[in-house]
Amino acid sequence: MSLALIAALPFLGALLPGLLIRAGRNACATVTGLVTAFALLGVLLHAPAVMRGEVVTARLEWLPALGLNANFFLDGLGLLFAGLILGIGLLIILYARFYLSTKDPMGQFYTYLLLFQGAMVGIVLSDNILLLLIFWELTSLSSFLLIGFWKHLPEGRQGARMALTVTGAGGLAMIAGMLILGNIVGSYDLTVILQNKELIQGSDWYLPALVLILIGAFTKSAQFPFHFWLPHAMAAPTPVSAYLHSATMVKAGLFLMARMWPVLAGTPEWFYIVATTGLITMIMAAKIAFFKDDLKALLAFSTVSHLGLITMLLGFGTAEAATVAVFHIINHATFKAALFMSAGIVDHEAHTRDIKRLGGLRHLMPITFTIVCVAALSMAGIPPLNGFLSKEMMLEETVHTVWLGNHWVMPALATLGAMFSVAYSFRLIAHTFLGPVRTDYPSKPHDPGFGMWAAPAILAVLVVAIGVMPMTMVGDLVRTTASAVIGGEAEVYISHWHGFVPALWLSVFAVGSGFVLLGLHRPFEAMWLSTPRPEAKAIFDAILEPFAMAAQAITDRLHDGSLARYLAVATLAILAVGYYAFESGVHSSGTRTLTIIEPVAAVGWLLLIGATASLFNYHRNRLLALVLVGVIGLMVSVGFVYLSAPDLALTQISVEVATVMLLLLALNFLPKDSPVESTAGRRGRDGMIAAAAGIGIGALIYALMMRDFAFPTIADYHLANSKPGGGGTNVVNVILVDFRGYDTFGEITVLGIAGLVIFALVEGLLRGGAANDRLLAWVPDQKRAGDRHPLMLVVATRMILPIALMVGVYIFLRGHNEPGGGFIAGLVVAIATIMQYMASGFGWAAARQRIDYHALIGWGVTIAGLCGIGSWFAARPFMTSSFGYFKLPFIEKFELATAAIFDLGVFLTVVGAVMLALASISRIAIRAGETVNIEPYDIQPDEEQTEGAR
Amino acid sequence: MELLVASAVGLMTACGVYLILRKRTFPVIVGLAMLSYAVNVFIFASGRLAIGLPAIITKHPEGYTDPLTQALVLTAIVISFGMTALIVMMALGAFLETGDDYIGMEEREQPAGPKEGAE
Amino acid sequence: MIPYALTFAFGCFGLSLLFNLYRIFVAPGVVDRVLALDTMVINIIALLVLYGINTHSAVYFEAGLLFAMTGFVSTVAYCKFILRGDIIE
Amino acid sequence: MNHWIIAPVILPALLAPFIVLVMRHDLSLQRVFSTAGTAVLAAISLVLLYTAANNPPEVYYLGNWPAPFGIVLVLDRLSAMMIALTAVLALLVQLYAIGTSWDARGNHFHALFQFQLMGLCGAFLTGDAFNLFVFFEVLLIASYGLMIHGGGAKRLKAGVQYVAYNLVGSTLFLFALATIYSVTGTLNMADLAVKVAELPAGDAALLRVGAVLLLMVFAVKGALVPLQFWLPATYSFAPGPVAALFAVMTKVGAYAVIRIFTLIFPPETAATGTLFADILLPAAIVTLIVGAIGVLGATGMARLVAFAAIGSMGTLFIAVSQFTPQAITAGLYYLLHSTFATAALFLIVDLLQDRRGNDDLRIALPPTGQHGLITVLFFGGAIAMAGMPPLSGFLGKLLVMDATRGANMAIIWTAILATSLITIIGFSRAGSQVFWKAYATTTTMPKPEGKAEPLAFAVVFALLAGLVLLTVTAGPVTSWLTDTSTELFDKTAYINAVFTPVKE
Amino acid sequence: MEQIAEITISVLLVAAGIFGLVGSFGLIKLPDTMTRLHAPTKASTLGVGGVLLASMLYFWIMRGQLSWHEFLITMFILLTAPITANFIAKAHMHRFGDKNTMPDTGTPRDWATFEDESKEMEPVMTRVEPKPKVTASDHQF
Amino acid sequence: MLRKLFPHPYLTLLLVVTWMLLVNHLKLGSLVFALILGIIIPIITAPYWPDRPALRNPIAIIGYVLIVLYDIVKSNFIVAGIVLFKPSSQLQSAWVTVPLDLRSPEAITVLAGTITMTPGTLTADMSGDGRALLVHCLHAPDPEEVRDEIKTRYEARLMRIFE
Ligand code: NA
Ligand code: NA
Repeated sequence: MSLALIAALPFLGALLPGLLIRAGRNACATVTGLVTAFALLGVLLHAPAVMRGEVVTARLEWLPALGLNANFFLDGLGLLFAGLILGIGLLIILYARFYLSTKDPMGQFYTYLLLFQGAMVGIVLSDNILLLLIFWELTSLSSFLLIGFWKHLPEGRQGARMALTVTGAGGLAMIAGMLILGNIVGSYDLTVILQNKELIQGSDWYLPALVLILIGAFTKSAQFPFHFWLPHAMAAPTPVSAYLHSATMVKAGLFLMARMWPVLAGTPEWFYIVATTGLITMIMAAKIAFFKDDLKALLAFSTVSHLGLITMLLGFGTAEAATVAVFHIINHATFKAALFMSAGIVDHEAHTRDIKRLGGLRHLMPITFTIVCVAALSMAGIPPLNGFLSKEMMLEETVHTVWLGNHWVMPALATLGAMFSVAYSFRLIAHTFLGPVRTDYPSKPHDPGFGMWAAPAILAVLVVAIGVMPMTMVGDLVRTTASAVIGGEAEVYISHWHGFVPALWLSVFAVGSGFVLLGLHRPFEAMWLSTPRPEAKAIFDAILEPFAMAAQAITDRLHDGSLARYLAVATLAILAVGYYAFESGVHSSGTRTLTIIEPVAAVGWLLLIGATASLFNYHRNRLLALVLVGVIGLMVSVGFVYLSAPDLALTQISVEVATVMLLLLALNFLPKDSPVESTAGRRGRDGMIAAAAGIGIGALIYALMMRDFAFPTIADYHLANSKPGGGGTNVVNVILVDFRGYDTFGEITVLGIAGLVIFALVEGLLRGGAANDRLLAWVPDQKRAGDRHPLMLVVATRMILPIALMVGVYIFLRGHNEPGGGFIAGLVVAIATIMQYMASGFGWAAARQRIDYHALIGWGVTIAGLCGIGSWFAARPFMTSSFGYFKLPFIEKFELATAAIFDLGVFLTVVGAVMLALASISRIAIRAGETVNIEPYDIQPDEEQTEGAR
Repeated sequence: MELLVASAVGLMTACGVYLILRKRTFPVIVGLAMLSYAVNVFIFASGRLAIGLPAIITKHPEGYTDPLTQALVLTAIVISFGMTALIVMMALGAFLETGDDYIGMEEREQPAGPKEGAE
Repeated sequence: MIPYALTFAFGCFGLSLLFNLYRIFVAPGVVDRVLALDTMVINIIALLVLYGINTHSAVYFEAGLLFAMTGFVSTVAYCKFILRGDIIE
Repeated sequence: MNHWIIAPVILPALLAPFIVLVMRHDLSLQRVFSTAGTAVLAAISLVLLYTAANNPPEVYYLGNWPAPFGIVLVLDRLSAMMIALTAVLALLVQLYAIGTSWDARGNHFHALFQFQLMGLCGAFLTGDAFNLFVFFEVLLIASYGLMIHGGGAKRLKAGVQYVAYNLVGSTLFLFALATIYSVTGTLNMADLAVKVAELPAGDAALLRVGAVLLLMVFAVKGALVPLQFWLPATYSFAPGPVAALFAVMTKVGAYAVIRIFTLIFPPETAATGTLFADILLPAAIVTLIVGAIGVLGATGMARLVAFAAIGSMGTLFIAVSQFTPQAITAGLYYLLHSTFATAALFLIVDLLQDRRGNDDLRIALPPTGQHGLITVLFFGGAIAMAGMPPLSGFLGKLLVMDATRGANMAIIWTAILATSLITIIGFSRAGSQVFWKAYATTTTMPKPEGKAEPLAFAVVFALLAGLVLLTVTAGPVTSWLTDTSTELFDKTAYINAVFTPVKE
Repeated sequence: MEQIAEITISVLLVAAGIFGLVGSFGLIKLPDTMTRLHAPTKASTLGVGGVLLASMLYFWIMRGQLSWHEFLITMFILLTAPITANFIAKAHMHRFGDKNTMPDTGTPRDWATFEDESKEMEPVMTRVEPKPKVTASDHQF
Repeated sequence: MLRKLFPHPYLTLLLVVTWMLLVNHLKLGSLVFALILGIIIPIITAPYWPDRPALRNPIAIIGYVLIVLYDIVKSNFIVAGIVLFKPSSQLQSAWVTVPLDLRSPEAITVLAGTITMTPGTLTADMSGDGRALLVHCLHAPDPEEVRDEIKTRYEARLMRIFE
């Protein structure tokens, strides 16, 4: 079976339990087990080859640009871990089937479990460190799901988050480390990296890479000071704890250290960081475990302690120590998984895991007691069990290790750790199972069914078997694995008796003093309890909560909804980069001479400046502000006329009027004044920002105007080709409808969209809700004069409207050759129509002539678009214009250009958009209680007074 | 003349920027309109100033001003008209929905004290 | 002769504009300012036409026509706003 | 000349008014035609993608005017990719809107949607700087309409802010364009590339000002700090499907930066040099940090996703700021990823919000209909967004990190990894609060019925499936993107294509 | 002929200038809004009218091209000036006017501007009250 | 039918003239086009001008226009004199009520416009029933005289034209 398939199997299989849960819990568990068994089978089929020293590989190209490929390989180390993961996984699946209650969503559980299993298998099979990283992070994610499985428990959620945070953070550090490693070697393939020890250890980046990778490993393996998450992960269901925290996830860190051992180990940096961390972890965790009353917490800290032990062994950097480490990994997996499952059984049966509430279970649960006894004695290092073998070998290694020139520190401290280990192991047995049977168990315990104790029993048998005949059971496995770890041939010799070596004395001492320690548990516990000590969760929360609060405070402060501040920041940023760009560049001063200032122009300037200054001053009076905007718009238009831009002037003035109209219409409902709300300081600050912006923009345009630039502008072409190529003498208009007609197409689309959005907006406002209620209760906030529709205006409009429409047609038609065009014509017609509305009211006018403004917009955009498409039929690109001169009898020659059709589209869209906006605002007014008159004017002089009401 | 145009553009920009930094929708919209005036003149002036030389082809030209910048300004004017119309209506809609015309979402600073209120 | 007359007329209307500006700065209320704006439009139309004479160009008259139209409409709109609030009721 | 090039603009541009004209009052018809239109657009975009992949840049001369005097459209790999991305996303989002009846909560949804597509496609295709402005405006105004679709006080207020902020951006765009035109005398992007490369030294400062102002404009669109302020409220108050569509809007900013600053102002330009990288990189890093902090500090789910979107723009801009083919490849891959991831999350949050009544993280509410399903979807989306394995976000980040080895490696990597952690914490806190704590508030399981909305869920699944696909096919995709960024840095090909004489 | 035209044009221009100036001067010199309203609406019309006439003559006689656009502008201004004045006066009366200082209308009704909302409800105007709840489809413009 | 085609024949005429003035040349093509517009536009705007005002004596308009033009010129001189030379303290402005005999809205509008354009007077408002005009005088020592002049010089003539 291909390694890729083995790695993929759990992921593919993860779908099944979720789907099959409807077929029942047994089916669900069976299929999960089958998937795992199948994967295990796949691994085992490769076992003979691996044991022969071969390396099985599978390569799959994935992301070659990055060097990330789905490359897998299976050597001794991978085989051991894959076996552990899948083998123990199988047992856990069996156990969980009986452990989980009917209320728990079992399908979900098995899905998560398989995802986790797949991630773990992936880690140990990866031949690409980037791929390994992916699986690495996947274990963090899937364990997050597993730990938080009981979603209703706050401890579960918090424990899951803590585990994810810590291991996730470690994973991220490891990403950096791995990338650096790949960078040094030039490949992310493990097999390549593992052959470059000198290159890596000689690199300047060795230490950063080492530290970053170790952070990843230590967090995952719960090494000091990252150990705190592990006990909190115990909020998970016991099968999870048993799986994650004995055999798999926590061992991923060990796996990684073992995997990278050939290229990272052997340096002083490695030794002091890894060995010291392992040693500290071992002692500290063992001590804590001794004082824990929760069975699972005790086991959790004992796990941390044993992981420290293994870490320390790997840290020694010698082949012998590494071999011992491998052996202890096997041993620990067997006894610890058995213990976890047994603890789960006790919890399941007695409904408590508190040692203080237990005791005497030996009589009630003999099978469980036997299993625990075997496993715990192994953990304590009592011969002939497997734990004894590896622990003694470990002690032996410490004896040969010099730490900062000191020969006794290592063995002494390791023995101390072993002592605590003995103590908590015995306590586990004694305080839970020995002593008298109690009457106050939360639930009357008894041994569970076979299904539940089978798995730990199998492991207990293994503990004994390996202990009794280690070389037969695991000799080859340890050798193969250790060879893979050290990258050479490992020598394995496991024996119960080495003679009277120092390790034996240390071991004896540890057991003895462990006994004593257990006897003194009560006084020590009193001391322990009275000593203040950091609580992991409190510290974690103390770090994370303020951080989260600060994040919230920063975010809320930064994005507080104050547009004024947003825009102030934006303005300052823009000014800053603009200034920086200018200052850091070369600028030659202006080459042009100033155009002379005619007095009239100066007066116009004065008016513009004066009106703008007044706007600063009076902007709070909103009506006045609009009058001033009118003045400014007028002066800008006049400026355009003066500076040879008649089209601009026409457009600007009509747009300005239309804008002011809309603003007036809106102002009717809005407050008429803007109150003073900013402090003087803030106004001053805003004034400074505004002044800076004004100076910046003014200086920029001045510099631009004063300089002749190197290149001729493309406008020369437009001037030359406007008449011959575009058929019009008004170059600006020809640019608009021809050279850059596509821009204009976009521009009228904008207008059309504006109309549609306004309509949709008003439709929404009037559909009901706060706005509608507010309108229904509307009371005008200013005194209203009588005579809504003064007679004089109505009568005058009857003349002005037709004339204005005619002017509109005129401006439309002449646009191609003289100032004008569809847009201005559209606005003229729109303004003329507004005049009619002002005279007799919108409602009155609309009732007399129903115009579908939507259709105007729709047709406008469509006509413009179709006009552009038309040129396809002449095999020309979109918007290719053509024009011709025609002569009809009796009538002078005239020009017809397709651009005029386009301009018609522009015209219709403009009229439609403006009218739709007015119509919308008028609907708001009608909802606010405004009435529609039936006569064009209020005053009826031709009506007989006696007639009275009609 | 260039000085006049540049200073006018600068002042209109400054006025626009000052107004968009206010707290109510209406002055902000007026400020945006001012900014659009300013930028229109800016674009126009970036094609240089010419007096009495409109870009209308004649038989005996003394020269023409840059027609392209004018066309760009026209496009810009139209677009900003559409945008202004839209934001006016949105501001009105927001006012009708919420009952106030603050442009800030949460911002409700206390009005300035009587001393500062006297402008 | 005409150039002098033109210059004189330019001067007069230019000065007129300054008077309008004064009225926009200093006025008892918005109505006077609307009046000033309306007058300003008239003066500007005159200036435009003078300008057309000066440059012998007839291109600017459309602008004059449109200024007259928009000036009228906006004055009415401002007044209608003061009178009724809604200008197109 | 290949008329298909303009089809992505013309099709929605004519379909939208057709919808307004013919079927304004018939939502079912609108749905049929609009969806069909988007589907056809997607099909065309795939054809264009295929064409672009096998040909040098192809140019469409609008009005048959030669470059640089008229407006040209340029179809190259990048523009084809962006259009295809837009079309595919749009189709999914539209189906979601139909599936949840979002499109019925206001008028003109489909017409505005088509106009939005017109604007996006136009912006991606154009080879003219001013035309880019015009189509920015088209896409913006359509987005204003879509943003306030459905109305409501908060949405309107946020909408006003969004519009106001972007109007300032549009004004800035014009200042920048006028400056650049004044200095170079041209608007055609290929012509600009030629002129800028030959610019006399004395003109440099003014051109630099124009160019950085342009950069700031795109920074507004791309939500680069300190111009990101408009985004959180806009995206979180916009209707779910609209926010999802907006996932591609920020990318318009990134696209424009990539296009303009590789074609016109590449780092070897004498006048501008590394000016833009010097500004972009620090801003991008801060953007990443602000986004991550926002994810951790957000009090609402939609806001959280909005900040995640900001953060993703930071990552993207870090890649872009390198201005190397390798980094642009990484950036483009991340762009594809973050578009789908952001869209998926906004839709998921919309599903949640719709059932839960709100998205406030501070309130624990019991599970609602389809709670479990939404939980799974959220978990997938969060993994993608936070850049956790195995989804494309992780690959994207690896690519970006791999491409940023160099002088600023330490700070860039630290920023990316540290913010990843913060983002993970933020997502896990929010997710466990909303999805897990729900079980603590009640003992009864949610009623399975509720709103079914199978189409909506299918769309979300499709988006997540897209991410999976992007992950699985990362090899071919990055190889395609490598060719794309190679093409970007080979500006002579682009310039030659534009200046090929018009064939009659 | 040319000489006469030149003199005519010049006189027209000077007169127009003076009237225009007087109109705007009146705007700042006269004491209250109502009197100020007289100055521009009259003087300015002749001012601008004179300029327009001069322009017509100028282009006709001096340049040989008769342009009627000026005539149109003049007509337009003459047509609209009274309306403008009327509206400004009404606006002023509404904002600052005192009903009691106005002369009597001599008819049963008050001046139109002063007729307030309640009067407006009287029989002269029949108003179409909108339905209290208008559904969306009623107002499809 | 003819009424539908030419809702306001005078308006048609006015528009044709306006168009010819706009295009600024007298060619057949333009005239044809002017006629087309002159017919179409009044039809479009007809709904806003429902009734056709009676013009009893169109020829009399010419005389009226001449008188008014003369008065406008005269009024300008008078107003200019007042503005320039009369101190504000001596200004005797006054409100005058002008009762109306005219009933046609068009006629009243013309009268009101005339008042505004002529010596020192300005139509400020109308009574609610349209039976009186409110006229403001810039300088009117004798308001009665102003009212009488308006009634005799303008209103009487307009009565002849319109009614
Ligand atoms: Na064309
Ligand atoms: Na006027």
